[in-house]
Amino acid sequence: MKALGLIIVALVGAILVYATIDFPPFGDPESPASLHVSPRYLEKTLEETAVPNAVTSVLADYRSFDTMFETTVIFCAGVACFLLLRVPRRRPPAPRQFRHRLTGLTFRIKDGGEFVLPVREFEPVDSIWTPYDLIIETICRYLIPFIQIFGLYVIAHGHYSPGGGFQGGVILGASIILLSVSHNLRTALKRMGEKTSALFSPLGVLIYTGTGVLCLVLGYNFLDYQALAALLPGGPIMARSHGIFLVEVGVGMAVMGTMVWIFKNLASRGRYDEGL
Amino acid sequence: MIWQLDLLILTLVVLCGIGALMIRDLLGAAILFGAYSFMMCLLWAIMGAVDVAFTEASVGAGVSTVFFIAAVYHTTRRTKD
Amino acid sequence: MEPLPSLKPLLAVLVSLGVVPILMSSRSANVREAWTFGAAGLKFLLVLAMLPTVLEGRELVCTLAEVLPGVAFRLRVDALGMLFALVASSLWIITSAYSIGYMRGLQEHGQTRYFCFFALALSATIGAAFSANLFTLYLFYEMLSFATYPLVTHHQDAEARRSGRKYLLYIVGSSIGLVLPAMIFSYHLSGTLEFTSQGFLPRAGSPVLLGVLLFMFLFGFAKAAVMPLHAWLPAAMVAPTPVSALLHAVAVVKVGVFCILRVLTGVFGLDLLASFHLGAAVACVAAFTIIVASLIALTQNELKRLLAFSTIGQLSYIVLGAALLSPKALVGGMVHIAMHAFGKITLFFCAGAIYVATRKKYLSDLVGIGKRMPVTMAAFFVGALSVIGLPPTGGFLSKWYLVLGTLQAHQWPMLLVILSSSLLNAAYFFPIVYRAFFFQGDQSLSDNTTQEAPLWCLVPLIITAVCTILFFFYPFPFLRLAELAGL
Amino acid sequence: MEEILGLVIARYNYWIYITLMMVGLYGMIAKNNLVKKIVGMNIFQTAIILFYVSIGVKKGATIPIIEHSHDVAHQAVRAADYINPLPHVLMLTAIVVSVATLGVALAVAVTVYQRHQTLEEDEILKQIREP
Amino acid sequence: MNVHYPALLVIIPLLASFFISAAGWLRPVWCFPLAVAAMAGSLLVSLGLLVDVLLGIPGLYWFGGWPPPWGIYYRVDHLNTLVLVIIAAVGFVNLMAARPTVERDFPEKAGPFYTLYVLFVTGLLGMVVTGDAFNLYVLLEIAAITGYALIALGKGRAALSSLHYIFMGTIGACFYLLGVGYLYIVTGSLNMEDISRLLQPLHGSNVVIVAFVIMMVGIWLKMGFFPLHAWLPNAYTYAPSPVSSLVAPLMTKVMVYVMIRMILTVFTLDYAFLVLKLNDAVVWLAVIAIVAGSLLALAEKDVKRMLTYIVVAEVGYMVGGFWLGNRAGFTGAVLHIVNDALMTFCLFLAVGNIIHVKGNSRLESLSGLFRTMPWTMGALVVGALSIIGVPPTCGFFSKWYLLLGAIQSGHYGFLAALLGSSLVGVVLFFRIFEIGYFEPLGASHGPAHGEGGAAVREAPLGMLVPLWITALSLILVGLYTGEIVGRVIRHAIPEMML
Repeated sequence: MKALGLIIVALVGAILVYATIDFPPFGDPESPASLHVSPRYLEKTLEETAVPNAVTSVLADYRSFDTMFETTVIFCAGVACFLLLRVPRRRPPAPRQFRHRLTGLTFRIKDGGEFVLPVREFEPVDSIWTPYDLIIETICRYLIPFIQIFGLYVIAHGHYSPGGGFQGGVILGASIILLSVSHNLRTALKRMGEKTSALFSPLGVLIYTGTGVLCLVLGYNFLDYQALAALLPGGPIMARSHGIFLVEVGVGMAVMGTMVWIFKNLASRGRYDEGL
Repeated sequence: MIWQLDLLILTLVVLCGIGALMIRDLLGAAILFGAYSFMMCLLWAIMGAVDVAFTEASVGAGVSTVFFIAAVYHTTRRTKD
Repeated sequence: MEPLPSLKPLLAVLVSLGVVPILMSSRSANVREAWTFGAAGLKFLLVLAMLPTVLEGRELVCTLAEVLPGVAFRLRVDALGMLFALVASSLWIITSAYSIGYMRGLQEHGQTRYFCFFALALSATIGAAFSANLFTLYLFYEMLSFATYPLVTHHQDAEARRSGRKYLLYIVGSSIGLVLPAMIFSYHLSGTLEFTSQGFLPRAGSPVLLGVLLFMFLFGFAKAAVMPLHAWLPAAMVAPTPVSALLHAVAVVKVGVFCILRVLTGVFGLDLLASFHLGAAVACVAAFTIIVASLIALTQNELKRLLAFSTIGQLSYIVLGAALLSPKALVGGMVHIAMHAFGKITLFFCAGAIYVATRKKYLSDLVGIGKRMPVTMAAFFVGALSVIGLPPTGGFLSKWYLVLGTLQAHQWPMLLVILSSSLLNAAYFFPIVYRAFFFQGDQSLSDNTTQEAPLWCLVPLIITAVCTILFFFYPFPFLRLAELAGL
Repeated sequence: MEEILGLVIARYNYWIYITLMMVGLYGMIAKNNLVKKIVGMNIFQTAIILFYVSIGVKKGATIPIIEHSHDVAHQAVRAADYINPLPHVLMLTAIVVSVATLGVALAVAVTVYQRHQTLEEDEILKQIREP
Repeated sequence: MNVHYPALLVIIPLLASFFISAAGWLRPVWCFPLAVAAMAGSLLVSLGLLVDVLLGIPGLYWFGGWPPPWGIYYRVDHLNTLVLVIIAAVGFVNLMAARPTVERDFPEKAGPFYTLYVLFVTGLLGMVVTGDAFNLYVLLEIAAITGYALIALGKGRAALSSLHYIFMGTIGACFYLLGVGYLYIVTGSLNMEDISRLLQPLHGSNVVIVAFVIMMVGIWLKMGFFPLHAWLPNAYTYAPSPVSSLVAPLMTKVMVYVMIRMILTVFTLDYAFLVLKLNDAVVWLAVIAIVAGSLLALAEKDVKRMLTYIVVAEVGYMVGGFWLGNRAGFTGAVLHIVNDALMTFCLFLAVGNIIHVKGNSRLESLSGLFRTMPWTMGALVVGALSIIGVPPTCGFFSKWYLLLGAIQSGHYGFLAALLGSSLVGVVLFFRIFEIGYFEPLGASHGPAHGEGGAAVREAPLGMLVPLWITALSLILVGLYTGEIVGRVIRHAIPEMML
């Protein structure tokens, strides 16, 4: 295998090097890539979409159709992980364990047994339970709200600065993941249940596609946000800007939901127990 | 663009990439892969691709690494190569 | 004259196809057989209804779809096709009756399947007879190959499996490996596949290429059992006797020679063959097959195998008739399709009847059987006369024309072949009959009581034997059709 | 010599992407451990992203966020002043695709581990061959 | 008729997939009807597009209202409309046939299964209809990721096979992406027609050559063109049967279409045939693919696995036919995309039925099947005859054109390979039929086993009806070949082809 790998690598590498000789020099402003299609995006983005961040305007308007599928890819991955990993809940419950929060005493309840002590002082644990680190737990607890606010900001401010639905969505998702890593998966599931995350991702993509369909219904082409001028204030140019925002929100929701969903399935092998 | 910095990061990227493949511990590989992604993100930021860098920072260095760790955590760290 | 558009040819093909679902779903054997008879009778009537038009020298045509540019899925009824269809459809009725007797007599399994595929095979045969172009012919040819496979392997035992493999290997292998490329090559050369009276291949082709094409067709249609691709036919004799009778004396093998006739007359055209001396080459192959097959037949001990080798020889007569490139010989060859069919089917019916009545199939066991089954053996004698080519049977007529043809074409060696082969035929048939009637066999056959096969078996073979004699006196429809086709 | 050196320096980023891509490809083909292969796959994908981002670079240009102010009317924008945004957009998509592929690949790898209790390919194949 | 058809084609199943996914959590019973509605919708739209194309109405759609090359556009023409109909039809019919298996084998995961199913079809439809090189990549990944997951759902080796598929598929897709990048770096455009226009003066460039080569390798990897087929047999064999009967007929064919589209629209025939002169080499590769696929199929003891090797051989047919570079070969290749999708679909459905009843598809478990599963085996026979190339099934006609193309261009190696693989097909399938027909040897012999004596244990009606629809369509498509070629494919052939 190694020899085969080396041969293939050498062959492909040689082909690529051969091509690179004819490349325009690195960073050349006169290269065809910089002259043909992209200038229009830079020159007209403010005029046509009122979005200064050209990346956002290209992403969510000029090539919004691509982005819709990109979001769908993420959604696919979420569904795929669920399909492959989630263990159906019909298996009989394993012996349950409960840990007293204050003393750390752990009770093990056999099958069919019932737990009679006051549940509030106890928490259900698995055999792989490890004690939390107080510092990490506390810092994360304070950090997470700020992370989430930042995530929302990134989504909302994508028009003017780097960022947008993806980045914001990932950050929001990461905040939940952080919660799960610093505490455990059960805590995270209390904040955002399986069903919620699983519904967030189709809902997000649906917002995206729905915006497009709305344009279609209003008599324009699919994803032609001009159509939204009939519903939103500010004329066709601003309508594009608003359309981009709508779409970014959809992307954010989808990405956030899916990231959390994939993580939950991966981190617990589909069992939704303690996780990492 | 400071070319010394550029060169340094480019070299680091390659090293991290090779390291992630070479190291005989999957958790280590995951961490090195995170480092690789982060270097990549720096590189792109230097090259002016701020959005890409931002995404890579959150996706590549963040979530991907977590996914790796989650997967390795539930399988095994052992590897023969 | 303009061909007449008509749906009749299509109906004639479809009538047996349409009956398949009914056969498959019917639970009662009587209902199933009634349907078979109905379909067979209807098919014969449909063919008969087209006969007057064809005898007037007109053609019926039915175009279904143009599947490839210049190539349509088209049926056309001309004299040659009519001749063949008449033989096949009339014999289907008789064989159906015989099948009932045979299958019930032996209590065979899977009778529904048997009748279904029989009907399918007949559809394919009539379709091949009425094909207007090489593509349609190929379609029905392949359909026939696959429809007969379950019939050949009807017994579903190890021997049937071996024979089935051989059958498929020869028939399908040659048709895909040789006919298909040859057909596409012809299409490539001429842009059409429609049979015409002068052939559609361009006159200007290179002789080597045309020769190769001709031989690809000749050997590709392996159903004609031209040597060396003949080994499937004796192997296929494991099938129940009615199958051997109808398919391996009439439908399948005759489709093979019919295809070769079509190719010689409709694709190449006799002029083209004559101008490149290709006819002589084909004639040589045919002559070789005739002689060698007859010689092999002499050595056989199993009755059905003997008949199989006899068939191989007789088929090549038909090929020879066309290859001689003289009008008389062509007529002889075409009439031989009909005459040999009736004669040979009689022989097969007899073989089957003997098997049903006595479970014997080796010649050595048949000594003295004439006393026990006099009617059967009498019919056998008539069939044998026809195959040898002696009056007063139809077989004499076709051989007469063939002999005339050789004289017309000044092919003295071929005359010799025909005559010597007839002698050989006599040499393997007459001893059977002679020993059956005049020798004393073993104990089981010698108790002097007449014990014929069931009536369902006996009546068909009497009918075919009578027909064989009748055609000597009234060969009109066949002869007329052959003359029309030979024009 | 000068020429070659010039070629090397002028396209430095391109050489690096080829190197990384080959590292990734080699990892995918030659490594035995499934997770290692997945790491290789990701390196392979990021290498392509690096290539695309390198296409977009323009010397003397700034990030593709157009300078604007709310009160002044739009002044003409010079495309040469800003880095080409199109490759960035494409690569956002590619990054997302790669993380999606990663998720699915890891999920499948976990499934494989659950079935075979190992991530080494040769051991798995051995298990399959001799059940 | 409706100007939005090209968009609706993709949007209907896409939207439906979100609702299916949500329904999986809220009202699981709605999943299947929603999926059916989605597939029916896109089938209707694709038929509408076919009618449009026949009437000569160009199906052009600018997404977001942006004109090319700035925006993404969809284009429906004579080349892809048939492929669209086939994808939608196979997706629809297979969905019907999938239900019994899905409900029996993984009932609690029906929601995500149907979601991915619909998304897979969406991805394929989008790939075929798009006019943007990068958009194609994204859709390719959608089809790929859903495909990976669906395949990994199978039992036993499925997960490992799927992982191999992920690696190979990712390499393939990335090579394609790299090729697009190379084209972008020299042209600055992503729109296929725009690239083609800008490429004209650049034909000598190393970059374009390498872009071409690397793209072709990527696409070949994805379609399982020998010797890059290693992932294909395992992945398709171990997948659950409703998945293999969806993925196996469609994925490879769509990739063949993508190859044709890239060469025709982006690189132009001039470049591929006259500048690079690769055609002879590729046809010989195809010959090797056909021979190797057929021989490997002969060595298999499992029907489904055997079929996967047939798929490998059939890919050789199409690639070879296209690279012959003449009208007949081109017609054969495009016709074979349609026909082969139908025939492999029919065969995989039949094998799916067998697996549903018998649990596996090994040769020895087929014994006596003609008696116990007559309908399934009947359809299998029709499919097999089509693969062998017996008229009037459609397989004959595409083979006809391919053979004609081989003769016209004088490529006798390809001719021999095609004929040889037909003969191998006869051997392959009659081996199956023999086992189904003869075995257990002699047990059926004798008067006791009359009609209806053997217990018929067929697949449920919901699986038989789709199977027979497909089997009959093989014959129907065969008889309408003249129409299909004359009214659609003929117009897709570029003028310069001889």
